[in-house]
Amino acid sequence: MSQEQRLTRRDVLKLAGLGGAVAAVLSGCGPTAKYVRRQPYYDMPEYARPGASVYFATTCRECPAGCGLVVRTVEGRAIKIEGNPNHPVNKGATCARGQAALETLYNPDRAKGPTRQGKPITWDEAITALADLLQNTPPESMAFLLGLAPDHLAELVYEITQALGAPPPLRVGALAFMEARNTLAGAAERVFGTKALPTFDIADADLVLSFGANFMETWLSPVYYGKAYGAMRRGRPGRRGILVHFEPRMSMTAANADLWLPIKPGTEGLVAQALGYLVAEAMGREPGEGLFQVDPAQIAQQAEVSLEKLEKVARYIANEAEKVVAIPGGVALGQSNGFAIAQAVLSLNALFQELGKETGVFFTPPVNGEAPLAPATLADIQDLIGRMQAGKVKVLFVHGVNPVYEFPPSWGFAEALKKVGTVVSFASFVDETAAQAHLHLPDHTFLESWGYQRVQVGADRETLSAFQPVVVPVFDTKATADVLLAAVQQVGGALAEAVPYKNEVEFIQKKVAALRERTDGIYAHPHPQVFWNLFLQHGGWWTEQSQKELARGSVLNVQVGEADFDQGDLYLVVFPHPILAEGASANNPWLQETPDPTTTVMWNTWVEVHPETAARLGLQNDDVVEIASPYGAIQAVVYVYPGIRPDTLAVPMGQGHTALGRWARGRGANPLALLGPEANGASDPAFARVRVRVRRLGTRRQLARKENVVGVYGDGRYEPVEAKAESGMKE
Amino acid sequence: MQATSSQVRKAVITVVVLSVLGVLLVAAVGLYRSQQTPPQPLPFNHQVHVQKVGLSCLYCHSNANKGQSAGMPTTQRCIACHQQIEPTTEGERILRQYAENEESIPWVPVAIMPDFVYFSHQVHVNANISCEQCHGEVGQSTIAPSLTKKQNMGWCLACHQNQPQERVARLTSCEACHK
Amino acid sequence: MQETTLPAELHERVEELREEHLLLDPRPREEMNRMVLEAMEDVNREYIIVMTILGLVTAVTLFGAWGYLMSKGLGLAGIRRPIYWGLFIVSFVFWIGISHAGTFVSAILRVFKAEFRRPFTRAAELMTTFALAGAGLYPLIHLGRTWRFYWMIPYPNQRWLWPNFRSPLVWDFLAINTYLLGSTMYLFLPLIPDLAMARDKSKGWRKVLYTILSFGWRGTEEEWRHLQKAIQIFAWAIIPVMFSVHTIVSWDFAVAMKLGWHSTIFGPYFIVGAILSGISAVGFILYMIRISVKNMRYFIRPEHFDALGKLLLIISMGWAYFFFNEFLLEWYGGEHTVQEILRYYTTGDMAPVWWTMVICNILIPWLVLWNKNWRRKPWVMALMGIIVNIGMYAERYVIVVGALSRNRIPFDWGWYKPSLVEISIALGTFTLFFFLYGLASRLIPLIPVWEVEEGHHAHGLKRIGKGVVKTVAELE
Amino acid sequence: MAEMDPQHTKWVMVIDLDRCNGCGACVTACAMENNVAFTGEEENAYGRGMHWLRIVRYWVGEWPNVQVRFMPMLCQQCSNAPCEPVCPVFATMHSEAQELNIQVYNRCIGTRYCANNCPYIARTFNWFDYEWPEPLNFHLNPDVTVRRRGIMEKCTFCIQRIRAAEEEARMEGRPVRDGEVQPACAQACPTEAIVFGNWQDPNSKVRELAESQRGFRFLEELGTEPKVIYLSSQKHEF
Repeated sequence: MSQEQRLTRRDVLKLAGLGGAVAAVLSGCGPTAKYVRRQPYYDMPEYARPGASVYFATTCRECPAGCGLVVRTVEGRAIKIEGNPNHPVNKGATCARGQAALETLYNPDRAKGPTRQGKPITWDEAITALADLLQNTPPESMAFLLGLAPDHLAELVYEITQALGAPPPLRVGALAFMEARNTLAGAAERVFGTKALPTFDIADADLVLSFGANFMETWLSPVYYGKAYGAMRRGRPGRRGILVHFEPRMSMTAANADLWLPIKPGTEGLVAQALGYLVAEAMGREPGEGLFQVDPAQIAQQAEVSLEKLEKVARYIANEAEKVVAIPGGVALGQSNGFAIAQAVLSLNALFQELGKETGVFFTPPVNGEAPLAPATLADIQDLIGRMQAGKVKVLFVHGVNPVYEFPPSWGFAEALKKVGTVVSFASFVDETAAQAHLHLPDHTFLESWGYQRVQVGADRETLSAFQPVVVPVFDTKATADVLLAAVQQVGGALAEAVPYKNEVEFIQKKVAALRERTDGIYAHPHPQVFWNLFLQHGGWWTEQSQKELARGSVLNVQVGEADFDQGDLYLVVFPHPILAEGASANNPWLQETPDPTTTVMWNTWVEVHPETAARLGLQNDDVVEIASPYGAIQAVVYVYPGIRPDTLAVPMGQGHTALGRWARGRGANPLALLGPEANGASDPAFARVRVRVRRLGTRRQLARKENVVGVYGDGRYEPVEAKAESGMKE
Repeated sequence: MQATSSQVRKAVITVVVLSVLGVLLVAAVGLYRSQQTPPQPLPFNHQVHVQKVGLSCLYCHSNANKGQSAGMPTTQRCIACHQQIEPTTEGERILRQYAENEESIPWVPVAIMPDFVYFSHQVHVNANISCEQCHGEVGQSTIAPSLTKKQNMGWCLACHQNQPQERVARLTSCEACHK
Repeated sequence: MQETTLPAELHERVEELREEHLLLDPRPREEMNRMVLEAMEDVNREYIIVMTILGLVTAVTLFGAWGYLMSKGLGLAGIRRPIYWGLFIVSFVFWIGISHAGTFVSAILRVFKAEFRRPFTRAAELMTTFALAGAGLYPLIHLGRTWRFYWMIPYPNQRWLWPNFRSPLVWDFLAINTYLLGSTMYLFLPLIPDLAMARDKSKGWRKVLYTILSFGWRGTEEEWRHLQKAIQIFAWAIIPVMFSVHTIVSWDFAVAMKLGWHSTIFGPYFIVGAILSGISAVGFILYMIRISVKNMRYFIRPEHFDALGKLLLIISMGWAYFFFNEFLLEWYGGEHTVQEILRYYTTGDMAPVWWTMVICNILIPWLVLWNKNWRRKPWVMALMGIIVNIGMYAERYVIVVGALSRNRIPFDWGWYKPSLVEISIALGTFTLFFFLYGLASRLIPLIPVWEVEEGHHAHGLKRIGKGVVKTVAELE
Repeated sequence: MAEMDPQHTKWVMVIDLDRCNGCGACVTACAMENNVAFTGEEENAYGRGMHWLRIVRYWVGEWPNVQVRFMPMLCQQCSNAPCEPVCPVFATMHSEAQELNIQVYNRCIGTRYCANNCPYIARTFNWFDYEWPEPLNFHLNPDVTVRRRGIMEKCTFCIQRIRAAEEEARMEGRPVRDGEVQPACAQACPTEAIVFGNWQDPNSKVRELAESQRGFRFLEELGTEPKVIYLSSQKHEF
């Protein structure tokens, strides 16, 4: 934007002509046009005053965790996102991704309005088209793909599908299966008898054993775990919780661990059992009584960890720790035997209970017992893809997920999509899927929309987290729920009777009506409107008192066995980018600009290579390499990474978009292209079983790092200042 | 000798004269430009509202004692009275137009605060400083006023430095005004 | 003066002494005037062409690039976090250094009555002025908002604000202006008699110009006495100014708490460096004048180069002393980051530059300048001028960029590569310098004729027994 | 204004490195609150990121016992700041009232001397005019100046928030409460590693934390008297 254009938008110009212009050029500070020009209202709402902030409570939808937000708005514009201090999940904190959500809202690359075959249409046309689809498509040949948020939409769509007799919506998402939600829930059912996502209560733990769970970055409910972690470390005077982490690479969680053991991929379960054995032994239990029947020494050797360290940990647990928590997650559950691993690790908690230790596994009680729709299993997805392939799917509705990008290509979704008669996308951006959709009816971003999210992890009480619009829609978008309901009414007849809601808000109000009877909430009011206002004002509904009760489990002596892997030289760890996660918000410039914690890389995809391996393969920092698996190949830039096993490579997700917008398109690579279609025993993808070959391409590309390469690797003569300070402290 | 010295004198004189003229010209243009009043969406007459009707400034610029910016009147604020008044002038007709289209009136503010300056009307109004003290006799003007006083840093200081220390900031520290 | 009848063997000796020493080879005032005027008025085609090229190149590489830089922002330069100062400051220090030549040669040598200075004092003083003009640009160029530079000037303003007199940059600003003013005056005073001479002998616009400049100088005893006094006063006064300027420039770095800069020895170190580069630059300029300007072979002779060579050798040793001193102490101190910085200089990425500095400033001068025959070869001295100045530029580069690229937080070390814009501006100041010098060479007498003549009067040959010796009459 | 404050404030920040997990929420929060420009991949690769707050990451030890240390690094608001004396135009100066290092953007002429003299490399420079393409500029904070090219900038301890709180307190005729002012980073921090408060308030949280054995000021030996106090992390060794 040239000086002139910028200046013509300044009121000053109108005022002082030349003088103004000169002043603008010379005053070093921002032209007011960089802010939005202040316009007098037509009729100012009584709460709004010029220059005064108005705060709205809502919920974050950047990931499904459902953190409560308070958004600061000034004169109708969202200025800053802050955490909702009263919210049970995040207690006032936010993650980087939540912070940058404003750039999702005000992103210049958002879909500007409804389109058919890429050509703009009016919303009336759009709704008619939609009604037509609902009416004239045989129900069984419809399919709905929904994201893990928001829940209210999922439930509405569920009702619609029920009324139509169509197959229920599938809730999918790369993050969902990288978190192996079904595996966790399944294992929890076996060990604790509850089929739900367990929450691990590390806040007052003395020792946390994390088996690959990257719970500080993106896993399930990062902000909750962040809070809990902080409390565990220094929340209790005199007691400092210890974190021991088992993972092939040094994730951000591993980076914060007191002890990080880079174990061989696939041996997590065995190590868990070995540890259990050692602890029990250290506490004077005879082998054979309800213990894992394993040989620690042999396992330690197999997992390539020092037995001595394991024993030390075991002894610490036995003698020092009162409360011990073992968390399975991340890459551990992505192993071919991930389900067994999950059970083994959860059983470890049960074992500790048995040994008289405290453990911390609890389940967030569903609001009024209504559990949200569980995410689809790999089997469901593959079945759908099969039907699409076979042309059995005439209409596919996609909302809240970007399958073309988020499903590994080896699943064949992209091809299958071409066989679908009509693809309807509700994405707010023109993402990879929307780009191929016949009908694109963009939804609002969450800061413009109504709704609620059922908190599944992190809250110690029933929590229904509310969305409300904090600003008027920026573009000509329409709430998907409203669009569907409008279409339903246009179809009319039985369908309209079965789905009798005028609009989204009415639907939500009906759903929350039941809560009006509840007296144990943070507020209660019989009158619907008042209750609704309270609901929005507080950013949702949750109970006054904590309902946390630690689950008791039974030790399962599962046969973990060996994990099997594909052909290839090196193990591959594909992990959600600590900042970008699965990459749905990759077009938020400040999210791209926020350095990754351990590598400090911005704006690109890197591949972590151990120095020895790099030396062996003749790789240097910033070399571009091709990583090939049996299923595909990607190109990434080498980052020589001291914190990874020499036999392992690691690549973050989140980049490699071919659409979405100017800041995401054509940037980096999407490692999902390397993954295969196998499942992990609980019908979540076994994304860790793939092995790869690397090839140097001879080209180089400088990674944007916050760090300085020389300074950090230098010649090792530099001890970190902080460590210096410590040693000073010890004296 | 004679010849040269006279040549010299000529040269020098012409240079001086020309430069003086140039300076004067620039100054004149600048002065003229700075006195222009900006085109307003409608010819608003402060005098009528203040002198005849006797409105206080706060009636329309209602935020002056509540927050940083005084604020421009909303269309509703205007129409509230004007719907009882038969539109006679051009301005009133335009106002009706805005009201019917439910549009806000894009007033062009004349007293612009540079965006690197932090200033709160609230503080000053509550310290019983009359609007005229800074904005001049806007109430007298029949057309949209131009900024009569030059509001620059020295102008702020000139007033503040003479205030009793315990009551009013002396603005000796930059962050008092600059954000 | 000389006797008419001289024994043959003595005659040869006299001849060679004359050949050798300008001051023993007097020519009538009139002739010298004519030679100098010829030199001034000889505006031939080559000259025009060269000057046009220089002018155009300067306009583009210096002012063009600068305008571009201002319009887009300093990002066009290669500087980055944490190396916030780059080629601009390097060039700034470099030119300030060059500017020390004139004052040193004419003021100090004048004060110490070094006779060989006489013919080229003005050439040196011109260097001072033009180098300062070049150097003065950089503090403006390197500003993020050049158009606000005047905030550094103390003047009453509506903001009720003064500059921060604690800041070395303000000291700089004042010191440089003082020096510029002083040295220009000092250049101008000895010029007056020559300008008057030119006035009387030229016509047309030149006459007008010289009339204005020569303030109606008539050359009376009175005037001469005043002039002599004035020059003496300035000669004494300008010396402390000269020292202060480069000391203050060195303080820009020395007062900072930046390791590698924070050194108490920087003041003298910089001054010696400045004189080193200045003197060597004089050698180069004299060579240029000698070959390019008419009649100059008479005025500028091997003896002058020889003298410069000796001076250069001594100063190079002085510089080496300070350099060694500075390096040794920092190294011996053993401070962690300083160690890292020195390592970076000697074996790190900065090594090529650092070693260039050592070789050009110490090794080569010491090897070459011992030899009288080489010293006496003008082209050798010209070469030395270039080499030493390369070395000194490297020195400033090492100090400014090198120190900045290593700091106390290894996480934030940096590397720096000059951008095209930066380089073009840096080169632009060189062309600017030569352009101005070229102009001056045709506008004002490059040789202070009266000073030379004075020398002639002061020197003669006297016969003692069988030998002939030079004599110096105490005119001054 | 500030001088009207009955009680003289001294804002300090405590960063508990044992809580900090390096997640980077503070970095983004800071940028969103303070209109910090993003500069893109190429510029960042050349070390021209505008982050006011960065998380310094160190590798300690050798494989397989390699460890990571995180250290959020920002302007330490030194009481005895090296950046202040060197600025020729008082663009960076000391606020007696709040004891902060103020950066007056509209006074800055861009000599960048302050940045050279800052041992914490806490300052960033506007190399160009950076853009927020419409409608991205909608979220720019009106309380914070948008900086133009050629200007130095740095962490301000979110002075706009401090000022707002102080004004409110004055209106209500009371001192600023502990925890009432929170800079964006402290507010976002999931692990509560960053705590902000008034040192003068004897029973403020920061005061309590700063008394910890683990407390140290970074590069204290330089005599800059930083107002950011770090609490070192002491990992358990197995």
